Amino acid sequence: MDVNSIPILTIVTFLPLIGALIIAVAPPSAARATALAFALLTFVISLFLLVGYLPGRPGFQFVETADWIPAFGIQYKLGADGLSVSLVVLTTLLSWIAILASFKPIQTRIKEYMISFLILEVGMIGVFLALDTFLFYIFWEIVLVPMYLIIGIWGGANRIYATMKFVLYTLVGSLLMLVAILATAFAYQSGHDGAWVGAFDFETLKAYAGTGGFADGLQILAFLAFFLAFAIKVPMFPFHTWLPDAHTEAPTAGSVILAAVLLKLGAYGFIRFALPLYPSAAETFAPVIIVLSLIAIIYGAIVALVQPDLKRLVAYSSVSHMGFVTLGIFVFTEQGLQGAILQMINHGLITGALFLLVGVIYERTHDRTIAKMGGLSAKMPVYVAVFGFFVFASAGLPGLSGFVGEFLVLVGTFEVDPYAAAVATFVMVLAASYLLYMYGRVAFGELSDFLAGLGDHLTDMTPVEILTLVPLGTLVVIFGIQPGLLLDLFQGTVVETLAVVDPASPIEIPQAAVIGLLAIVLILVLARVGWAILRPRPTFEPEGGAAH
Amino acid sequence: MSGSLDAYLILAGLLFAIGSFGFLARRNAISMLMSIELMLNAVNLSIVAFGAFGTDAAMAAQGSVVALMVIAVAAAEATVGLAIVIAIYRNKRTPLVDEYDAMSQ
Amino acid sequence: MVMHRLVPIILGLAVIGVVTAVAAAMLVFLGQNWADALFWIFAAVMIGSGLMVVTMRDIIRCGLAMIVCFGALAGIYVILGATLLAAAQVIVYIGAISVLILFAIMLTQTKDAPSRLVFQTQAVPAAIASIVIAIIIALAVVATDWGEAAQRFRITADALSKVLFESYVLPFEVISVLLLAAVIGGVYLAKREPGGPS
Amino acid sequence: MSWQDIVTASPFVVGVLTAAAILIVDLIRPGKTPVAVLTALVGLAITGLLTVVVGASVAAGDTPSTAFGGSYQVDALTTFLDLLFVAVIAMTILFGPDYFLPRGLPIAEFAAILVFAMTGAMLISAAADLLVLFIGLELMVLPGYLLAGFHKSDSYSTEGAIKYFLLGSFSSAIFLFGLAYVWGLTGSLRFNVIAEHLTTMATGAVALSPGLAIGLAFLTTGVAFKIAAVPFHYWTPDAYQGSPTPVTGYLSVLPKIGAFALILRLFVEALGPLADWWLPVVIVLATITMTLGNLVALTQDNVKRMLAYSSIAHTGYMLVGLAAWAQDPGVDGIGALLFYGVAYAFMNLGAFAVIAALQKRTGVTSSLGTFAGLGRREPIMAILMTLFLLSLIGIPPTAGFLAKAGIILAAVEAGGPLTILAVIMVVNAAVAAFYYLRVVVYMFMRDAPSEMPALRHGGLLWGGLAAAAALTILLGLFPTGLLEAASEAAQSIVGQPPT
Repeated sequence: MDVNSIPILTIVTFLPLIGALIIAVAPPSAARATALAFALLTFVISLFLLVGYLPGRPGFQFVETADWIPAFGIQYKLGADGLSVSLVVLTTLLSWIAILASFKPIQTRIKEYMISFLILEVGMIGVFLALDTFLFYIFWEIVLVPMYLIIGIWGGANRIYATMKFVLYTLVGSLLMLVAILATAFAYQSGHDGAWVGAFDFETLKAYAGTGGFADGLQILAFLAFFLAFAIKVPMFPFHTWLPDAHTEAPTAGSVILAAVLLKLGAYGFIRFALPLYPSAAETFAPVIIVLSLIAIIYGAIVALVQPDLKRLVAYSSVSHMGFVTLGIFVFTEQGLQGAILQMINHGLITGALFLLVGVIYERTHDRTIAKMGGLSAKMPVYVAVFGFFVFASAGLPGLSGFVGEFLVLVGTFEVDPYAAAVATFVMVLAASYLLYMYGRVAFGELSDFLAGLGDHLTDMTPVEILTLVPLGTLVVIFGIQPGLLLDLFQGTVVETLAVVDPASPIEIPQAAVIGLLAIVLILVLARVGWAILRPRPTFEPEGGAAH
Repeated sequence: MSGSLDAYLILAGLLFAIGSFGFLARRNAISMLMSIELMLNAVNLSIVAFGAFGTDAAMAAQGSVVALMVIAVAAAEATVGLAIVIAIYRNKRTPLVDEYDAMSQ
Repeated sequence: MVMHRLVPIILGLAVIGVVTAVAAAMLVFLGQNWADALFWIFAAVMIGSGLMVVTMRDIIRCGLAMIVCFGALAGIYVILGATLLAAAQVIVYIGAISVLILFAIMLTQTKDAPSRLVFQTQAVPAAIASIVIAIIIALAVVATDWGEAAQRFRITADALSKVLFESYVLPFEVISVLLLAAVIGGVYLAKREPGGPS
Repeated sequence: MSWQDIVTASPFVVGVLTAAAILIVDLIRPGKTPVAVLTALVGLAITGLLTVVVGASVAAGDTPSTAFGGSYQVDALTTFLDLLFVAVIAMTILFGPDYFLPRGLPIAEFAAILVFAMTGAMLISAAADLLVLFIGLELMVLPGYLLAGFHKSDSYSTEGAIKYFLLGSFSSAIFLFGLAYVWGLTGSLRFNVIAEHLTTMATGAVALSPGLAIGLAFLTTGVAFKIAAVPFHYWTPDAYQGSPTPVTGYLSVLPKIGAFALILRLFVEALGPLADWWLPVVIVLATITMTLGNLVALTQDNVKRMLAYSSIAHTGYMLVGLAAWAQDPGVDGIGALLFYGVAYAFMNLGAFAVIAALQKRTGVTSSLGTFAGLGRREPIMAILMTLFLLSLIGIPPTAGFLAKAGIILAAVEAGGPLTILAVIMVVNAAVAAFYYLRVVVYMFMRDAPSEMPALRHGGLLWGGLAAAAALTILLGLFPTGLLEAASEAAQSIVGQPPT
């Protein structure tokens, strides 16, 4: 049988949906096992993509096409390149990990939870595989609902506020993106004697954009709409304010998926759609986006420095880390883009793991306040070791994967603007400081009264918890030592994407802004450090009990 | 004057305005209903006048037919309206519309 | 109770009749032709009684003024040559609808019916709006060339039935459906349920 | 009147006969709900079948497309709308008994009045003449007033009914005034003659005459009342909140789509040549209608009232489709409007049906609190409600999403001010998400203040809900058939193929 005749992408995308349907009709007691089984099965099948994908060939592979709404040329079209494949595998991997990790914390409405999670997986995989802009939008929106439910039903005390904020932010951006998608399709259609065929087909549109088919006015407006949608999702400064709330209130597995995969949707959108379809607009806005990325990098790191809550700290560190991704994308250099994609995957692995680890401690203490922690190494040595490993990875320790991505981004940025690279480098050091500060507070020193009060509840990690972290840790090490494995995979994507952007006009970053940022960083850091030394120690009232 | 379309139309317009004033200003549901009847009759007057001054005899007859239909519709409307008034009067004991405000938030 | 209210009304109608006759004679005397004179009188009665419908305190009198108003309108129909319509106006409106309304008024009139407040609070803006509407309509009417025919066409029952039963047989039939629906629903709504509120 | 006329108009005739049959059956077997419902459904099925048959036969040229001296016409639009009307009425009848029987209200009268209203809407969709159009309109709205007050011992119901009736009749008078002037100026009641006349008028050097302007203004105002466009929407919230819930669902769908049918027949077919003149009004109406509808909906704590305001917002979205066509006749805005109408009908009916189902227990209000803990108490009901609400927001893959996308696409195609309107529309859609999702929050994220046992719902209700839900999803996944039908229906009055 011909391998190519198997609709493997459709199978990967919709297998979780079948699982969801089965769970819906099956008794609740089977929900967990079924969900895990289907997530694992999806993961295994997605590995075949990895095996079957032939790097070095241009364009998309495993393409499946079927007419869907022929009146408007809308197709059901899936296809994958190296970028898609790696992100899909990241998604399927983290999905089963997240499902496994929610076995214990989620004790109510398990059935609904597992269904939501599997539908979420369908949406995420679909986004990475859709090659029709309309279909892409549909998957994009499908992601929204289950995540809304996951935060809203199984989240913390303030979950309704957080989940509403999440939805409204996302929806505003995505609906404008819908307008842009339709406007683009119409621009294509009116450029082709009113024929709708291909008006939503990504490859056709990309080729048309390559010939300068889209007028500048349309490009600017459409790019802005896409930018808003993606920037909210990434999230870029100043559209990030939903993220800390969503993370804080989400259940552990929700946070993991949110950080590890959902944020990547935005970055993926930039690389896949915004750049190739509207190259000249992308060039126009690149300086602004670079400056915003630098601000995000700095801002995220500084705010993370002073967060009293473990989860909020990791959330803000995500803002900072994702700033590297957008920075890498929009400097339009090969290293920059490679670094950005690497960073996407690494951030997925590392931050996912960090949220899992925060979840582990939360399970035992029902608290995430850093100030209440301390001296965990005495009670939970394995935990502290694993935690330390991922903290170092996140801080960018050379040899672990976090380093490679950020380093490549810095190199790429340096080519364009050394000052900008300097800002980013400085923040890397800052990042190390906040993470290590937090780690030190939590892991070492005297066992805090709060933790001591928990007594025997404070057990070390269970085998299941370790199992969830082992794959992530392994990959962090592998990619840290052999980033080439990944780089080869999406080399084609990088080259093709950059080929669209006109290399003749280098990006001009406003120097004043960069130097100003540098100054602000210094001032803020000094001020914060001073404040950290001088401020009165906060005292925390025991809150007691679970939030939910 | 009776030979000019304008005169009839203005007359109809006046009656229509009177009717709409009654509808907007009165508090009693039945008064409002009567005001609507005035408005419908004003329209009928313009229709008949248009017909009478129309292009041919057929249009004149058409005007009368339309006016007849409007009268019938008005009768149906009055039936329905009065039935509702009686039903609400049974519940509320007042025909004054501005006292029907149970749902206002 | 009804009778002693009706007596002054009937007296009033008689007075209106006399005044009308006198006014017509005077108008003719002033140089108007009979059609114009009648038009003026009917118009004046119609507008006057119309104003009474919307302004008078006692709602029964409003109802009676409405009958007068529709009667005057029927007169104008006659001037316009639509005699058949005038007949229908008298029969259906004065004979049926007005009586229905009067009946409803009496059904829903409570002893302490508040005649104190006839108008809503927004009566003044409503009056202004209505005056504006009237002015706009009048201006538009005057400013428009309606392309009206020079002569007027008398509507015979023959022509009317031809239009009605050739071009408009469908609306004619549907009207009966409409009335049926209205009556069924109306009866249902107005019917007192056994055990319901009295 | 000939046999041929009856054949062409047979769906309408059978509709009337169905209503009569329900009444007769009720006379023979008084108070037998199943018999009445069965009669109604059979009659509606025949009506629907005849609609299809006549539509196909007319399309094939076997049956004349006009009847009754040219005052009645059958084209693709008629068939499209009639089928929708039949479906809406059938669903409403399914949703009725669960709500009415515990309150001791008769089903037969309910069904008969509903079917009468449906025939009115069918007459509008088949009108080729102003008089027929007006009488169709009255036949559609008069039963609506009665239905609003159907729960006659309930003061909310009668209060809503009287307000609905008074404003409805007022708007009918205004509308009629406009009709009179259009007739007076063009000398004809037939759409095609009016259109011809207006075309010469519009293309000629003569500007819009004041008389025509007045007529147009009154017509627009009257219609704006009927579709509850802001600022002519006052009657909607009270009428919707007060009416018995299944009636509210009906009121939010059939009279609205019927009024849009009227717009298509009157403004597009007859007054199409004046599109340049009414377009700015539609744009302004659409903008304030959707914006105000959504903003006020945000503040509502009663779900019925909230959905009433939200239906105002949906009116605004549909007007965008109309505006798109008026701006550029090459754009299939009408087709998008029709698609939206269908999607809106099923999702809105479904949402109201869920509220009605919850109110099976008499005394239960439609406040948000009623929905607290529904996800735990009646998970299937809660999931269905979520589906309808998501569709109302416009989340894929539901019909509501494609409907919105179609309207936006039409607006983008039309370009100019319509592009801005499209952006206003999506911002509105995002705002709307907030209040729709509040219901979801209550259903899944709040617990009921007191534990109530789950209700047992009737088979009819479940059937209707299943149909509404299935359509909401299927039209979202496989819209091609409906898209083509809508586009064909639009072409039949616009008269040129959409690009």
